[in-house]
Amino acid sequence: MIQTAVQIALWVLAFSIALSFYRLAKGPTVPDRVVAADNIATNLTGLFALFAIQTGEKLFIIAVVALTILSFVATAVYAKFLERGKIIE
Amino acid sequence: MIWLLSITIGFLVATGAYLVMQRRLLQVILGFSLMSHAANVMIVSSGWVGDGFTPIVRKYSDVDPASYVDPLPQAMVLTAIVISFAVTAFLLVLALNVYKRIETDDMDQVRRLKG
Amino acid sequence: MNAMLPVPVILPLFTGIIVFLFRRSQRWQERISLFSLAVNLAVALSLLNATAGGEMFFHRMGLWPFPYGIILAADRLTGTMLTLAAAIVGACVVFAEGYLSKNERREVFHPLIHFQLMGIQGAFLTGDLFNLFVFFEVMLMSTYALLSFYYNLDQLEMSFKYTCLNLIASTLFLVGVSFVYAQAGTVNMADLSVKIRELGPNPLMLLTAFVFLFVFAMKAALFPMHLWLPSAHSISPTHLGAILAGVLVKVGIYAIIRCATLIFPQPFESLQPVLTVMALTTIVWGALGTLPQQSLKRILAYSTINQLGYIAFGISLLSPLGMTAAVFYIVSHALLKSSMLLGAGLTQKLTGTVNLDEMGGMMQKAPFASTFLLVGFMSLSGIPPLNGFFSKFFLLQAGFTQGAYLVTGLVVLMSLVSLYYNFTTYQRMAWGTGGGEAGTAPVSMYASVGFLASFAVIFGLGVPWVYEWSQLVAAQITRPELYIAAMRNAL
Amino acid sequence: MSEIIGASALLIGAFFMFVASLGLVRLPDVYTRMHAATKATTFGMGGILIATSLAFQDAEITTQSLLALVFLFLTAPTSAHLIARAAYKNGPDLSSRTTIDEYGPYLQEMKAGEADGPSHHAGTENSGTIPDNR
Amino acid sequence: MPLATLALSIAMIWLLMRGDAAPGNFFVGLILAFILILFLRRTYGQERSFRRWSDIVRFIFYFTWELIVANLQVLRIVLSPRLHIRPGIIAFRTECKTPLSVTSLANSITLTPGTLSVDYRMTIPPSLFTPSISRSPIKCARASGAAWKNP
Amino acid sequence: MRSVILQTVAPIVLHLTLIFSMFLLLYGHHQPGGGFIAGLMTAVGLVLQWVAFDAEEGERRFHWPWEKFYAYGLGLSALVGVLGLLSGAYLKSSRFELHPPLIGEVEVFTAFLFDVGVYGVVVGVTMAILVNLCIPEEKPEKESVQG
Repeated sequence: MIQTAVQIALWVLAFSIALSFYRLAKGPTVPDRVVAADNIATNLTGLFALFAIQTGEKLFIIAVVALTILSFVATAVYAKFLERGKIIE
Repeated sequence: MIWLLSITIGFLVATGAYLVMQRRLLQVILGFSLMSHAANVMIVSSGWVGDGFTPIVRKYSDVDPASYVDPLPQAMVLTAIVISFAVTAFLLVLALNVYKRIETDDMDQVRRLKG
Repeated sequence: MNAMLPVPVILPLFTGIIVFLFRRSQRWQERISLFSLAVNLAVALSLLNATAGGEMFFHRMGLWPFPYGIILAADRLTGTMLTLAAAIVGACVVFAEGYLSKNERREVFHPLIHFQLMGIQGAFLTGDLFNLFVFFEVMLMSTYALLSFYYNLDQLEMSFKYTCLNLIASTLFLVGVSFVYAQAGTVNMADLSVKIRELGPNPLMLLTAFVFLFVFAMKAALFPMHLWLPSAHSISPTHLGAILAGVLVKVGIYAIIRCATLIFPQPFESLQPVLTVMALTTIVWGALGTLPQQSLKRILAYSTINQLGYIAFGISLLSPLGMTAAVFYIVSHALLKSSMLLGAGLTQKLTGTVNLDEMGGMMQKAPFASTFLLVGFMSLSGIPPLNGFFSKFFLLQAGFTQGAYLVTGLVVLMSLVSLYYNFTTYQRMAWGTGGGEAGTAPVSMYASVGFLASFAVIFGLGVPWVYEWSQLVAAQITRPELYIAAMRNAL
Repeated sequence: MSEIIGASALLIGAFFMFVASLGLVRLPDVYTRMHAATKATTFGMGGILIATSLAFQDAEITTQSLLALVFLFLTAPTSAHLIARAAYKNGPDLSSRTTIDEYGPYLQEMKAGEADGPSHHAGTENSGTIPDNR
Repeated sequence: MPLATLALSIAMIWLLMRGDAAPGNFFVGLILAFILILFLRRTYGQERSFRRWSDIVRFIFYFTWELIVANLQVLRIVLSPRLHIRPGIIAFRTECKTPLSVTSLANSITLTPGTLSVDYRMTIPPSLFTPSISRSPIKCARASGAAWKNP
Repeated sequence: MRSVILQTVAPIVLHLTLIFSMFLLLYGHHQPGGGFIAGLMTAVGLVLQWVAFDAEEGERRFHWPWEKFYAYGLGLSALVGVLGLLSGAYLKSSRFELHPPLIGEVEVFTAFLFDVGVYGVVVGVTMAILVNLCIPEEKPEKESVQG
C-alpha cells in the first residue's frame, strides 16, 4: 500500500523536478532561477524522505534535516548576493 | 543505474572541461570542482552500487553481508571530497587575492596588466 | 622497527602543529623546527640502516586485517628516499633561516614546510595506492601555499597555474584509482600486483597504467607536463625551489618506479616506448631550453628537466641495470641540484639578482659561493671525478648493454649540449664583468650549501659503495615477489 | 489504518509539490510564482514528512521529521522574503496584470531619505499610489 | 527568553533529535545547552519576549487552517485553465514592533492565503509590504494583520 | 540592506544547527556521521550569521580564535593516533565504558576523540577562511627579490 504510494510519489516528484528545471533554464530573470533552484532543493528533500520510506533506512531522515538547513543557507546567500552584489557586507 | 551514472559523469566532465577553458578564474575553479566531483562519482561507481544496502552493520540485523554495497570506495570518496574541498578553498583564496590586486579575475586582463 | 614506521609521518605533523602554536616566538619556532628535523634525519638514517640487509618492514595502522586499512611499508628504496628527503629538507630549512630576513612570514613557513615533509615522507612510506594519493595531496597543498609565499602577483599566477595542473593530475589519479578498484577490487600495492598479474594483459589495464604514468609524469615534470617547473623554480623562494627540484619531483619518479616494478610490471612493458619517448623529449627539451635563459634559476630549472629525462630514461629500460643507474642518478641529482639551487639563492642574497649578466665576476666577489656552484656545474656537465659523470656513465652503460644504441647515442649528444650550457653559464657568472658589490650572508647558508655540495665530491670519490647500494636497491625493487612475500609474511 | 492515512498524506504531499512546480511554470512573474512555490512546497513537505513518521512508527523518526518540519516552516518563508526583496530591488519586473504597487514609492522615499540624511517618515501611510491598469 | 528556559528548550530539542527520552539523554542535552550558551553568550541581546501558551496553541490551530485554505487557493489558481489573478503589492499597518513579533507575523503571512512578505518598515507607522496574488485577499490580509496584537 | 526577518531567524537557525551538528558528532561509533559533517554543519550555521549581520557584527558576536580551533583539533586527532600506538598500532581505536553520574552508561571509543579533532579542524579552517576573506586586510606588499 504505502510502497505503491511511494512509487507514485517518486514519479510525481521527478516530474515536478523536471518542471522546475524548465523554469531554471528559461526563467527570464535571475530571481526566477533562484526560486526554481530552491524548489528543486525542496523537492530533493522530499525525494530523500521517500527513499527513507522505500528502503526503511533511517539515515535519510537525518539527510532531510541537513538538506533543509543547507538549502536555506544557500538561498539566503544567493538572495543576499542578488541584492547587493556581495554576500557579506 | 550504471547508465545513469555514466551519463552523470560524462555531463559533469563535459561541463567542467568547458568551464576550465574560460578566462575567468571563478569559472575555472568551478570547472575544476565539477571535474573532481565526476572523479568521485566514478570511484563510487567502481564499487558495486546497484540495489545494495547502505553499508552500515547494525546489531540484530539479518541482512546477508553479500548484499551490502562495497564500503571501501565510499570511504575513499569521503577523503577525496575533503581534499577537493580544501583545494577549492585554497584556489578561491588565491583568486580573491588576484582580484584584490588588480580588480579583475579575467586571466587575459591579468596578463595584460602584468605586461 | 615496525613500530617506528609511522614516526616519519607523525613527527612532522606534530612539529607542524607545535610550531604553529609557537608562531609568536620565532626563536622557539626555529629551535623546535631544527630539533625535529634532526630527529627526523636520525630516524631516516636508522631506517636506512635497518633496511640495508634486505629486510622489509610493515606497519598496519589501526591493526585492520590485511588488504584493508592503511599500510606503511619500507624497503631499501624507501629508506634511501626518506634519508634524501630528510637531509635535503633539513638543509633547506637551515638555509631559509638565513635567506628569509626577520619577520618575513615565517609563522607560516615553518608549519607548512613540516606538513610538506609529512606528505613527502608519507608518500615514500605508504603501501597502498589511495594513501599515496592522500599523501600527495598533503604534500601538494602545502606546496601550493608555499609557492605563493610572498603573495605577489607573479607568485599568485604561478601558484594558480601549478594548482590547476596538479588538480587535473589529482582528478586523473582518482580516475585511475577507480579503474584499478573496479578491476582488481583492492588498492593495496602488493595485493594489486598479484591481482593484476592474475588478470593478465588487457586494454583497460593498459589504459589504467597509462593514466598513472601521466599523473606521476606531471609530478615528475616529464615532457608533456613539464611546463610548470621553470616558473615554479624561479619565482618561488629559493629554498622551496631546492625542495621542489631535490625532493618533490623525485616523489613523482618514485611513484613511477613503484608502478613500473611493483604494481603494473606487465602493462609497463607495453608502455615502454611511450616512456622512452617521453624521457628523450624531456632530455632534449630541457637541454635546449637552457640556451636562451638569462636567469641562473631558470637555467637550473631547465637543467632539472633535462636530468629528470635522464632518470626517466634509466627507468624506461625496465631492467635491473637501468634501474640501478636510475637510482644512482636520483641520489646524486637530488643532492646536487638542491645544493645548486641553494647556491643560486646564496648568490642572489649576495648580489641581489639572479640575472647572469648582472652578476659578473663572482669568483672574486664571492669565492665560496662560486666554488660551490663550480663543483655543481662541473658535476652536472659530467667532469670525471665528480658524481655527475658516474651517473651518466652508468646510464649510458645500461643503455648500450641493452642494445638501445640509437636512443643512447641521442643521450650522449644531449650530454654534450649540457656540457656546453653548463660551462657558458658558469663562465658568464663567475668570470664575466659588470655587476655591483657583493653583500654578506649568514654562515648557516654557506654551511647548508656546502653540506649538500660536498656530496658531489664524496659520491664521486666513493662511487663503488654508492653503486653497490644502488645495485642492492635495484635488485630488491625489480623482484616484486620479494615485496609481496614479505608483506604476506608480516601481516 | 495508519497505512492508509500515511499513503494518502504521501500522495497529497507529492501532489502539492507538483502543484508548486506547475505554478512555477504557469504563473506570470516572480512574486506570484513564489506564492505557489513557498506555500505549496511547505505543505507538500509537511504531508510527506507526516507520511514518513507514520510509515516508520518510530519515536526517533517521528521526532526528527517533526524537527525537519519545524525547520522548514521557519526557513521557507524567510527565504521567500529574501528572494522577493532581492528580486524587487533587482528591477521590479512586475507582470502586466499587477494592479497596485505600494512598495516602489516606499523604496524611492528611502533612497531620497538616505540622500537627504535621516529623517522621520511620519504620515507615509497612504503614500502608496494606485497606478492605472497597466 | 531567560537563559534557563533557553537551556531547557535546547535540552528538549536534543531529546527530540535523539528520539529517546531517557534521563541520561536529557542530562547530556543540558550539558550541551550549557556549552552552547557559553559559546553563544555574546549573541544574546536584551530583547526576549514570550507569548502566553494558550495564545500559541490557538494560533497554531488557526494557522494550520489558514495554511490548508492557502494551499487550496493556490491549487485553484494554478489548475484553472485561465489565470484568475490580479496581483499587487500593498502596504498594511501592523502593531508589531519587536523584531520577533514582526518576524513571526511576516513568516506566517507568507504561508497564509494570498500574501507574501517583501519588506518591513520599522519607521512610523510600522507596516509590512506584501505582494498579494488576487485582489480579494488584500482585505483578508488586512483583516488577519489586524488580528495580530502586539505580544 | 539588512533584513529584520533574517536577523531574527538566523540565531534560531544557528541554535538548531549547532544542536544538530552535536547530534551528528555524537551519533555513535556504529553509525555514520562524525566530525567532518558535523563541522561543516556548524560552519554553515555560522556562515549564516555572517550573511545576516555584517562582517564586523559577526566578528563581534563570534570572537573565537579560529586558528586555535584547527591547531588543537589537528593535535588532538594526531594524539589519539599515538594513543593507539600504545595499544598496538597507530590509529588503533580502543573502547571504554564510562559510568558518569546522572547520564548512565556511555560507550566511548578513542575514535570519537579523533572525530572531535576533525570537527575542530573543519570548523576552524572554514571559519578562518571566511573571516580572512571578508575582512580585507591591507598588508603592505612585500616584493621578494626575484629572478
